[in-house]
Order: sequence, then structure tokens, then C-alpha cells
Amino acid sequence: MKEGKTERKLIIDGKRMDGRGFEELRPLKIEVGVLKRADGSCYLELGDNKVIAAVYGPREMHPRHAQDAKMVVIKCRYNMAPFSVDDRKRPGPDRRSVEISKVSREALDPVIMKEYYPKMAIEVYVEVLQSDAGTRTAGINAASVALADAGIPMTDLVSSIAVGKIDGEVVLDLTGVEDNHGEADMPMAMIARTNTITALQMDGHLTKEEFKRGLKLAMGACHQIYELQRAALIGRYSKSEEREERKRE
Amino acid sequence: MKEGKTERKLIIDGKRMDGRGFEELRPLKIEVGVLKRADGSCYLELGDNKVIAAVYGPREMHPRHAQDAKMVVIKCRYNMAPFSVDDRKRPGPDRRSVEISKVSREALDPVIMKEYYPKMAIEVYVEVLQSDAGTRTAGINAASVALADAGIPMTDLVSSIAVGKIDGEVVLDLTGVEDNHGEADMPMAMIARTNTITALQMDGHLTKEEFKRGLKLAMGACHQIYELQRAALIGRYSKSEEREERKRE
Amino acid sequence: MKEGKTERKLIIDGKRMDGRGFEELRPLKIEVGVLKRADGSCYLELGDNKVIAAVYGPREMHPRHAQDAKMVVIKCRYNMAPFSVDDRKRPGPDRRSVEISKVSREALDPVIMKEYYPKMAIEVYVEVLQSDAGTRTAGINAASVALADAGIPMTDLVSSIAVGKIDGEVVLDLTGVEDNHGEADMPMAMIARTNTITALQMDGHLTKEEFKRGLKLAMGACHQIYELQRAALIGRYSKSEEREERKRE
Amino acid sequence: MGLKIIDDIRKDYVCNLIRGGQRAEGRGFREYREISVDGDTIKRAEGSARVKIGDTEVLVGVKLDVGEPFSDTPDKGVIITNAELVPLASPEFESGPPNENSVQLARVVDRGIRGSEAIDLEKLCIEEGAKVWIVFLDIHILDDDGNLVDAAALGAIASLLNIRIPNERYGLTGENTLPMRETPVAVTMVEVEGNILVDPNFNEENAATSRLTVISNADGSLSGMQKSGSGGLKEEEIVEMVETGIEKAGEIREKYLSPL
Amino acid sequence: MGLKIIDDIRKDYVCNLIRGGQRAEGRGFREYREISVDGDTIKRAEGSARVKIGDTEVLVGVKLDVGEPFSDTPDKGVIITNAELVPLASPEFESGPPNENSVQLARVVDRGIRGSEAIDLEKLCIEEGAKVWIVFLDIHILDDDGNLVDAAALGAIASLLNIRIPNERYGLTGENTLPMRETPVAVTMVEVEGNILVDPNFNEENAATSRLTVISNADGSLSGMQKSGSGGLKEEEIVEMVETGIEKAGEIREKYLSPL
Amino acid sequence: MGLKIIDDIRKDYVCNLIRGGQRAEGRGFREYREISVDGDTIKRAEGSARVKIGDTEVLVGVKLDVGEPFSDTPDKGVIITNAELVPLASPEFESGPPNENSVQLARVVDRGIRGSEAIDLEKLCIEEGAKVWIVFLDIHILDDDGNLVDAAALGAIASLLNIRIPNERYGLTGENTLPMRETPVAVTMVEVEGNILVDPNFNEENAATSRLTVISNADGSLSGMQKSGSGGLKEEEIVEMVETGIEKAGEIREKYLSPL
Repeated sequence: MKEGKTERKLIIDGKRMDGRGFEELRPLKIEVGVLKRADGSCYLELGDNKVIAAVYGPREMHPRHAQDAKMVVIKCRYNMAPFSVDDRKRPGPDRRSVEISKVSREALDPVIMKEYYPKMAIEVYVEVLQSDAGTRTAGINAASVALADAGIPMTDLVSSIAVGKIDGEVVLDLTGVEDNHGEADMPMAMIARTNTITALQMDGHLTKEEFKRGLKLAMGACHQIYELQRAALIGRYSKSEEREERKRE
Repeated sequence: MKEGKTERKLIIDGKRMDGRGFEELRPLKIEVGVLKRADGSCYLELGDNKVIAAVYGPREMHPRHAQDAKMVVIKCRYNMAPFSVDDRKRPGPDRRSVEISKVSREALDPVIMKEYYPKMAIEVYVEVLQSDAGTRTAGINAASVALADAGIPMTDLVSSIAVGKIDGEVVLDLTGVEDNHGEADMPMAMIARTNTITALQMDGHLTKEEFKRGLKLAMGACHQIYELQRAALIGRYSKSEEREERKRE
Repeated sequence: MKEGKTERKLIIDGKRMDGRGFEELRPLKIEVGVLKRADGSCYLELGDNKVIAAVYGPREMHPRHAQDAKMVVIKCRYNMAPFSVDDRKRPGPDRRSVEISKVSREALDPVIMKEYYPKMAIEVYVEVLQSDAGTRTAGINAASVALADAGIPMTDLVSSIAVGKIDGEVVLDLTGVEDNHGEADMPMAMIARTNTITALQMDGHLTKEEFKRGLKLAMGACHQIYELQRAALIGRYSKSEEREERKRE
Repeated sequence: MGLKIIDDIRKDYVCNLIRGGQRAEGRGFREYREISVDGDTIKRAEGSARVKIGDTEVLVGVKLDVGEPFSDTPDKGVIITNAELVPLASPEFESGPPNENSVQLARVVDRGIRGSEAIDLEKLCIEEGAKVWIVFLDIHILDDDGNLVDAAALGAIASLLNIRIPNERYGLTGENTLPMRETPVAVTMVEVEGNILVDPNFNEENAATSRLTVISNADGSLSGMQKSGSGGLKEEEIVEMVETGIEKAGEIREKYLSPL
Repeated sequence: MGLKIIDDIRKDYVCNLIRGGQRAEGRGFREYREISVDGDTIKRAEGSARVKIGDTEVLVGVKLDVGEPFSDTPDKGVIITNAELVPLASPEFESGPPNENSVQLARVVDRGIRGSEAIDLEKLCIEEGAKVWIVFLDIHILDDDGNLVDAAALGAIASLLNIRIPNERYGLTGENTLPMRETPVAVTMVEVEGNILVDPNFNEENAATSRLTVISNADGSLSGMQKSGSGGLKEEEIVEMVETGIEKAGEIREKYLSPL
Repeated sequence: MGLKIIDDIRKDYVCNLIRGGQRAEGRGFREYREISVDGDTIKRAEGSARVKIGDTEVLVGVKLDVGEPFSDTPDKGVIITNAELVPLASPEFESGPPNENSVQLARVVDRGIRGSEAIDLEKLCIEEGAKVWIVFLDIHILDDDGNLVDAAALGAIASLLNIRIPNERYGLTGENTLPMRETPVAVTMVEVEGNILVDPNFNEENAATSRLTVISNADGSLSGMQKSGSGGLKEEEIVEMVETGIEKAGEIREKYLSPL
């Protein structure tokens, strides 16, 4: 909803309000395996966004008539904690979260080897604990890592980021203030290794050239994110192995 | 709800506000087979009412525990488009539409040869696109034709119309203005060939004699409607046959 | 919710507003077998509370996936009639009735011989027709009798009562006025014969000593209630037998 | 749902009896079961009535509250009628939001009261366009042995005949009795094997394919009607039912409502 | 849900055709089915349009009401877009609250209108912070033979182009036409077997794994975009789709919206 | 639902350990798992706390808003407590509206805060009868390894101890800290094989048939209690649990709430 915008300078002396350059990501922090009960989990911070993702399954699919005889069914639920936003969010799904749940599921779906588990379900849950624009991309990044942590067979990870337009400039990874006063927001998700785009939405106003520039910018950032996701997973496995070894000693 | 009535003359010089006589139907237009995806369909205009009916089935009945081992289950849903009435109607069923759905289903039920399809379901959907009093009767007329168009085995068609009382007179087929300022409304449905009444409701105030007169008036009108329903179906079949023949040539 | 309390004397000259002593129950009336369709039923008045309980089952458990292969499932629903309270209650469950339904079910559960009916369900319904504080205890008492009336195999009856604190005194069985202006309310349920407590809630403010005193007071009252429950059931059976005998004559 | 064998047997039993000119309980075809009406049983309600027709039992309570009028009737009070088929009352009823049966029940009772203009709604206006009395009429079914409509409608009108308007609770002055002008009574009939039966019990309802409720006033005029069920009726059957309905309504009004 | 055999067969049929450079109905890959736009068909609505694209049929109605603005935009009117996939329109649709497909449909159409700032919402302010016009845009699907988004978006903008503001109903004065500034048009494409198809019909939608909707304005700028489906797209495919989308939008705007 | 074989095995394992005087993790019967309380982790909330008890993890956030008071307490603020058992936290939790477990959790926590009059609600009145602060206390469960109540109650009181009232957001002046008077602490115990265990983990909860939560204040008085589970307890067990509950609450208050 771009109508809220009032005149507010978002870029001063070529720098954004938080000091970032146009093509710079916010700080990204990824922790793997943070929950006991979930089969896989990931806690992720992207700037002031705090999200947690959990994966359950493959397990029995309910209701039965929604089972797929050929492949596993992916369920995905994006949810905001009531205190994660400025005005308290009423608990339960709203139209926005229903749409984001669908977009997130479709972003992750292409990398999951679904034929391995016919009739079963894999459930992906994303909880937004604190939000500052970009929660859906943060959630997709976290969910992708949580799927790997759960040992779900995947062809690759999915990485996600938004680009947008503020003060007439195409920039990477909008904050909440930039999103509220900016001219466009374009979240996307990508399989970094193959440059395959699995999610793309656009909201606001962009020329064709701005769009092309933004898409390239987002693709580049996804490669960075991919490396951070990999590093977090490697850190996790090496720690597990250390523990294993210590046990054996 | 008759309480809204204010003093307003509905009959002037023996004529109703739209120029009709007391026993005159509004213009009735029926088109058969107007939808591609539905198994049977009918678009119907009765004065300013515009309704569309679709039939699906016989097909599998869900949920299974609601199946009937001896006969097909008829489901019926009457729904108003949000823009079909003066004050926007909130989407979704309200108490009025729940009742009308039940009355419509029971109006149609007696002509359907239900024992042909045990454990299955036939679904009837009526959408009101524009309303001006009489939508339930318009819907029953359209649904009856749509059932025939879907090839559902039926013993006969069902025809439906309302009578009412305005300015102390029993008249046929009330408009919205007449209904709002009138004294009674009595929708009914009938199997015209056997004069069997399958729906009857009354709302307002009638003496016993007015009731009897009204019932006879409605029964007569149902015979007229029946002919128009038949004509529309015959038109449809002859067109299909023409097409068939042209193909064969 | 104790916040509503305003300064109001609830005890004058050692007597409560309705003339009762501190350890005195309100009049308790129990009728067994009051409904035709239910398998077991009980109408109960406790002071100004009027409740009715019905039991259905053991019968098939729906949905099937909630069946328990080893024992019967107990379902319990506590519900208030819209006109049972000062401000009309909107129909349907609210958070309070969801909690009371759970507490009531758990209060009754320990006496039911659940292994007799694997995969089945026993349904307990409590309707509050008129309320004056203590409806959950009245409901548990009535439900316990209705279960016996339905012939459900039970190890014993469950009896229930509340104690509370008003004007600094621990007293038995609060009325609505006492509850609104009092300092604490503590409903409990008990298997009288074995002094086993199956429900206990506390709300408000009590010292440890007051709590102990209150618990003993409630336990004593449950023994009284137990005798009245038994008497009602015995009355019911002797009447049935009389009828049987008269038939045979 | 789905016909069960026991339903078939009961249906056959009822039909056989009727073919022999008989009804269970030895009733005549035009005879009601025993009726009782207990007024004012619920203290918390502004009016209430517990009605029994045979084993069918219904409790109706009326609460009054102050609220806004509808925008198209700014000078009139509001009636809101609601029916709950609570699962306590029948093995067929389920928990959950109102289904088509409870919606129809509430709407038919409501229609009878409106159609007859039983309540003088203009007298329920406190301040035009701003404040009127809202009459909540809640029908609580306790035991369903058939013919809920007649019991509910009788409970509704009986409750309304003895309302004390709680002016004091809202700091208002004014008349304390609800202005009633009419006493609509509902009479329900079914057709089984070509016979018309008044006041069907549960088994008779299931054996019948068509049911007609006729609501009429003290002067014999009609204020509401509703056919239900998946069968058809002939004109002469309907006319007979309407005449019977008006007659039986007169008897019930005389016996159970006049004393109130 | 769950792939059925008939779906597989249809999918193979569509894919085979496309591999051979063909589409059902003999259409070109970049060709729309026949489009028709009928304005103002619904009297009760302030604006409406019935759009057909091939056998897909959508009815859009706009109602205006007076209400409160959002607290963060006290000087602006409000748009509320809703889509109903009523079960009349497809054997796949079910009764019940909006599911993810109808929510997405409504939100994508809504986004196009907002992103392009098609309506001058400030002109819909009646009294700052207190009273504004609420524009209810209701999308009613009648027949789903694929590409609901383009039909719905076209119906939405066509309805909005001919709104009469019902000032008189609320005792207001002021302009009676809705202030429109832009005409966003949605163009949806799918990728099947490496080919990009414009305006997929129902079978083509099911054969495709990725779909992209591109919403663009008269000057060729973009005001919304949405990928859906469980497949991936390459950068060059997306760029090609965006260019095609802008081009086709121009043709549709010229042909169907200019006359309005 | 429905006992599964794995549940039986876990239950046997827990019971065997306890019969031998032991608990998993080597804990004593009256010993809590490791507790951590992190305050103010959520910027968007007026107060928040992340509590871990062993592997159980709960995030509580408090938001303040201005609204109307209840009509029977016109001079008091309002507390609204809500708990979400989001499916992320346990394979047993499902999406959907609050079920009986989440309702009970929220109500027990709420009762402890109300019973102890922890918040001076009169100080949350802005304008009598018209405007008060509404305190939304939202409990978000992240990982359920048993004893959610104690974690949620501790998170609730910890969040409340550090609230900044957002007067400026509503153009108000006044104190910026929430007036707290008491620090209720919940201690939950179960009975397994005749032994009382404090702070049951998930497996112990499932092995027990009765659970008792005791909420107490700094002076050792009680402000709430709740038994749950389908088992019975003896008077002496309850008295022992109450005494243990008060004692453990003191230790927790001292260690985790005094620093705040």
C-alpha cells in the first residue's frame, strides 16, 4: 500500500537512512536447529526482522482426501506474532498472510524432491517475531534452511530478498520506513546455483528499465544470502559431528 | 419484514407502478446452457431480477459419512452477489440465504429421480446478480431448467412464483418496491403438470379468502412459466441438434 | 474477575445476605430422568442456579481419527442459554465456557470405566438455564447424576461445590452478589467416598491457611451433596420399579 | 444422516398405524398431545416460558437491551429471534453454528410475530434514530420429540405477553409492560399416507415428506406460513391444512394464552 | 486435489500441441481468446462490467458507501477488493470462506489499481479523518476457463471508469464521477515446454508450472506483478514476459477501455 | 489423539525412572530445569520477555493501545491475555482458532495477574468511562517441552515489569511506566507414581494424570490455582503441592524477577 507516502527524504548524500549503500544488504544472522520439538528449524535476523522457521515431516497427510498418490504435499503457514508489528495484529490468518503463505510455499516447492514421499506431508511454519519490512523474504530464507536441517531431500537451497524504489532510486532490501515512504517493493526468491526465480511479486510503480535493474540487483544479493545459508548449515553439521566425536572418545 | 412500510400508493387507477395488471407476470427471459464448466446452467431474468443457476453432478459425495446408500443427495446453495442489492451484501451465507437454500432444495427435490444415483451428490448453485424481489422464485425456475440441461433424470420441471398483497389487493409477482411497502408476500413452487405444490411460504398478513385467491393466482402463473421453461429447453436442444446435423453434413 | 468489587457489606451480624451461615449450602434440588431423547438426564437447582445435564452414548465416535483404540472418549460441553445471565450472552462457545467444559470433563473422567467401550464416545451436555454463581459446580453435580441415569459404568459419583472469601471470611457456596463483591472463589469437585479431588480452581486472593480451611469446608459439603445425588437416583429407580410392578399386576 | 435401518422400521410402524386410522398414544389425527405452558420461570430474563407438547420441551427467554434502530425504521424497536438446537435435546443435534433447521425454526417464529404485528414496535422507540429497545427472543430446545415450531412459537408469544421493560436499569422512565396487540399461534401438520395429522411427534415427522406450519391470529387471519420437507402437497390439502390450522390455533389461544 | 488420470491426459494433450507449435482453438502463442466487455449491466451497483475472455466469464460490481478512513490516511478514500470463486463457476471451487486462490486474485487486482494510483483517493475524502467514500470492488467469477486474473482486472478497471457517486443518497453534494487517472491492465502468461503463452485457458494453466501476471499502465510502466505456481523461471523468460505483457496491455487498453 | 505405542513406551520409561527415585536429566523431584529470562527482545512491543525452562521456550509480548473501559469498571484499564499454541512449537499443535489448551493457558496466566492485582488498573484510566489503556498480553509458544504455564506466567510478569507506556504516540502525557504492585509466580507440579514432581517436562506431563498449578505472591499468599488432567488428588497431596508451590515461587521471584 503505497498511498501512505508523505514527502520524506529517504536518501541523503547518497546514503540511506541506516547508512547503507543502494546495493547493500542489512546484517543477516542465521542460526540452525534452534528448536527441540521441530524436525528442523532456523532462527534468522535480517536487520530488525526476527523470524523463526520450523519444519515437520514427512508425516501423515490429513485430511486423507487431500493426499497426493504421487508425491508429498507441501504445506506452508506464514504467521505474525501479535506483538511483531506497530499496531497489535489480531491472532489468526488474514488475507495478507494467506497470500504470503502461498507465495512462500511456491518459492520453496521447486527444490523439494517430492516424489520421495507420496501420500505424506511436509509442513513448514514461519513465525514473524519482529518485523521491519522483508519478513516474507526472511521467512523463505529461514524455511529453506529449516528444510535442510530437517533432512528433507532437496536439489538446492532457495534464497530470497526484495528490491525497491526510494527517492527515485532502485535499492536493495528496504526497511520498514523505506517501504512505507517508497515508490515500489519487489520481493523475489531464487535457486542461486541455477539462477532460477521461484517467487516474484511487485507492488508500486517501476519503469521497465528499473524493473530489469532491480531484478539483477536482487539476483546478485541472493548469491550472497546463499553463501550465508550454506555457512550456517555447515556450522551446524560440523558442531554435530564434533559432539558425536566427543561422545565416541 | 413488513414493518418498513410507509404510506405509499402502489396502485393508481387500477394499474401497478410498472403498468402491470394485478395478475400479470413481469417479463421473463430464460437462456439455457450459458456456462462452460457447469454440467447444466441457466440464466434467467424476471423483471429486474437477474439470476444464474448451475448444476454439477451426479458426482462423488463429500463428506463420505453424509452419503445416502439408497439415493443421491441434493445440495443447494442460494447466494447473492455483494452488488446485487442496494446496500452491499457481505459475502458469505446469512440466515436468509440459508433458509432460501433449504426451501429451494425442497422445492426441487420431489421431481428428481434420486434412486438412480445412490451415494452420489447433485449440487445446485444459484447466484443472484441483481435483485428486485422474487429472487428465490427466479432461482428455483432457473435451477429447474439447469437440472434438465445437466441431464439429471427428472419426472418434471418445477415452476415458481410469488403472489402478494398491495394496497389491499392480491396481485401476482411483486417488485421490490411493492414488497417493501406491501402487506404480504407468498412465494410458492409447483410441479405444473400435476399441480403439486413443492414450496410455500407466507410473510405478512392475509385473510383466509385472500390466501385461497392468491394460491390459485400463483398456480395459474406457474403454468405460464412452465411453458416458457419448456420452450427454452426445446430451443436449446434443437440448436444442439442443428449443430450436430451440420457436423454430420 | 475480582476487579469489579466495590465496597459493599456482604456479612451483617454474622449472617450472609440470604440469611445463610458461613458453612451452609444453598437449597439443592435434583430431578433424574427429565428428558426423553437423552440416554440419561438430570435437572438441578442450586439456589437460583438452574441447570440441566444430558448424556448420550456410548455411541460411535466422530471424527474417526479421534477415536481411542483402548477406551471411550469423554466429550463435555458446558453452555449458557442466552437469557441465563443479566446481560444477554451471545450464543456459542466463548473462552470461559471452553475452559469450564474442559474442567468439567476432567472432573468426571476419573469415575468413568472407560476401558469398557473402546473407540466409542460418551457425550455430556450441560445447559445453564439460569445462573447465580456456581454454575460449573451445579453442572458437574447434574452431569454426574445424568451419567448414572444413562447407565454408564462408573466407580462412583462426583460431587462439586465452591468455597470463597467474602468480607474476609471463608464461606461455602457463593451467590452471584457474593462472587462479584468477594475476594476469592474456589470451585472444586470430589469423589466423596474416597475423598479424591478431581477438579480445583482458584481465583482471587487467599492466604495458605484460608485455602486449607476452604478446602476442608468444600470437602465436607461434597459429602452432603453426594447423599442428595444418591437419594435422587434411588428415588428414580424405585419409581421405575414401582411402575414395572404395577405393569406386571 | 443417511437412512438407517431403525428409521425405516419406525417409519413403517407409523405408516401402518395411520393406514389403520390410528396414531401412537391413541391420539386422533387432529388432536394435540398434552400441552403445558409455564410462564416466567427464568429470573434473569425479562420474560420467559417453558412449553411442553407431549415430550417435546422448549424454553424461550426474552431479554431487552437498549440499542440503535435499523436505519430504515428509525422509530421502531428491533426483534432478534434466535434458536439453538443444543445437542442436549436430541441425538441428531450437533454443536456448532446454527444450521438450516435452527435458522428456519427461528425465522418462522419471527415471521409469525412480525406478520401479525404482535408487538407495537413504535412504542419501543426511546429516541428516534438513536435509541430503541432491542427484543432478544431466544429459543432454547430442551427435548425434541417433534413439532418444535409450535412449541417454540407458543413459548415466544407466551414470553412476550408478560414482559417487564427494565426502564430503571437504563435510567429511563416509561411504561413497563411490552405493548402487545396480537397473539399469533402456529399449528403444524404433516401429510402421511394421504392423511393430515396435527402436531406430529418425532416419528411422524420422519415418516412424513411434507410439513406445513400455519400461523394465524385471533381473527382467523394468517400471519405466516411455511412448508418444509421434500414432498409435494395438493391445493386441496393445503386449503384443508390452513383451515385446520386456524381452528386449532383458536383452541390453543383460548386455553393457554388467554389466562396469561 | 491429487492428480487424477484425466488431468494427466489433458496435460499431455496440451503439451503435445504446444511442442508442435500449436494451441487449442488454433490460437497463436501471443494471442488472446476473444474478449468482450459489457459495462453497466447491474443496476444496483454504482458501476459494473461483465467480461468474457473466451469461455471465462467474470462479473465485477462496484458499490460505494460512506465510512471512516484508515487512521494513517485520514484524507483518502478506501478501496476494498474482494473476489468470490463461487462453486457455480467451476467443479474445483468450493463453498466457504475465501481460500488462497481467491485471496490472491483479489489482492493482485487490488495491487494493480493501487500501484498505478488509478483512483485519485484524495478526491474521495468527504471530511478529513471522519468520512470518506469506501469503494467496494467485488469480483464474482461465473465461469472459470482459465486466466481469471486478466478478466477480473479488466472488469475492475472497466467498472471503475463509469462510476456515478451516489452523493444524493447520503445528502451530499460534489462531483458525481469517480476521479480516474490511470488504466492498469493485467496480462498473464504461462511457460509450457519452454514456450511462453499469453492468456492461458484452463487446460494450459494446469499444464504449466509457472504463471506470471504483469500489470502495466498507459505509459508502459509497471504497477504490479505476481508469479504463481510451483515452477521456476529464468531471468530472460521473465524479461520477455514483462515486455510481452506491456505490449498486450496496450492493445487491450486501446480496444476495450478507450471506448468507455 | 489416541494413544500411540511410542507414547506408552515413553510413559513406562518415565514411570520406571521415577519409581527408582530418578528423573530424566538427573533432576531432583523438586528441582526446576535451567531457567533463562531475556527481557525486552522485541522492539515493536511495549514490553517483552523470552523465557526458557529447559527446552521449553515462550515469547511473551505486551502491546498497549487506547480503548474503552468495560461498562462495569469505567475507571480501570483492561487486560486481554491471549495464548497461541502455534504449530511451529510442537507436532501436537494445529493451526486454527484457540483450542481448550490454549484457552486454559491464557486464562490461568490471566487469573494469576488479576488475582494478585499485579497491575494497578486504576492508574491505566485516562478518562473515566471513555478512554483507558488496553494491555494486550500475547503469549507465543515457540517450543513445547512441557510446563508451558510456568514459562508463560513468568514471561508475562517479566514483560509487565518493564513496560514503557507510549503516551506520546497518542498525544498523552502522564507516567511512562506501568504501575506494578505484585509479582505472581506460577509453579506447576504433577503427581506420578505417588511422587510430586516440580516443573514436569513433556514426557512427565504425559505420564502424569493430574497436574496442579499454584500461583503465589511475594508474601506467600495465593492468587490462582488450577488443577488439570483426568486424575484425582488427595487433600494432603494438594496441601503439599501448595506449600511447595509457594516455596519454589519465592526462589524464582528472587532469582529472575528481582533483577528486572
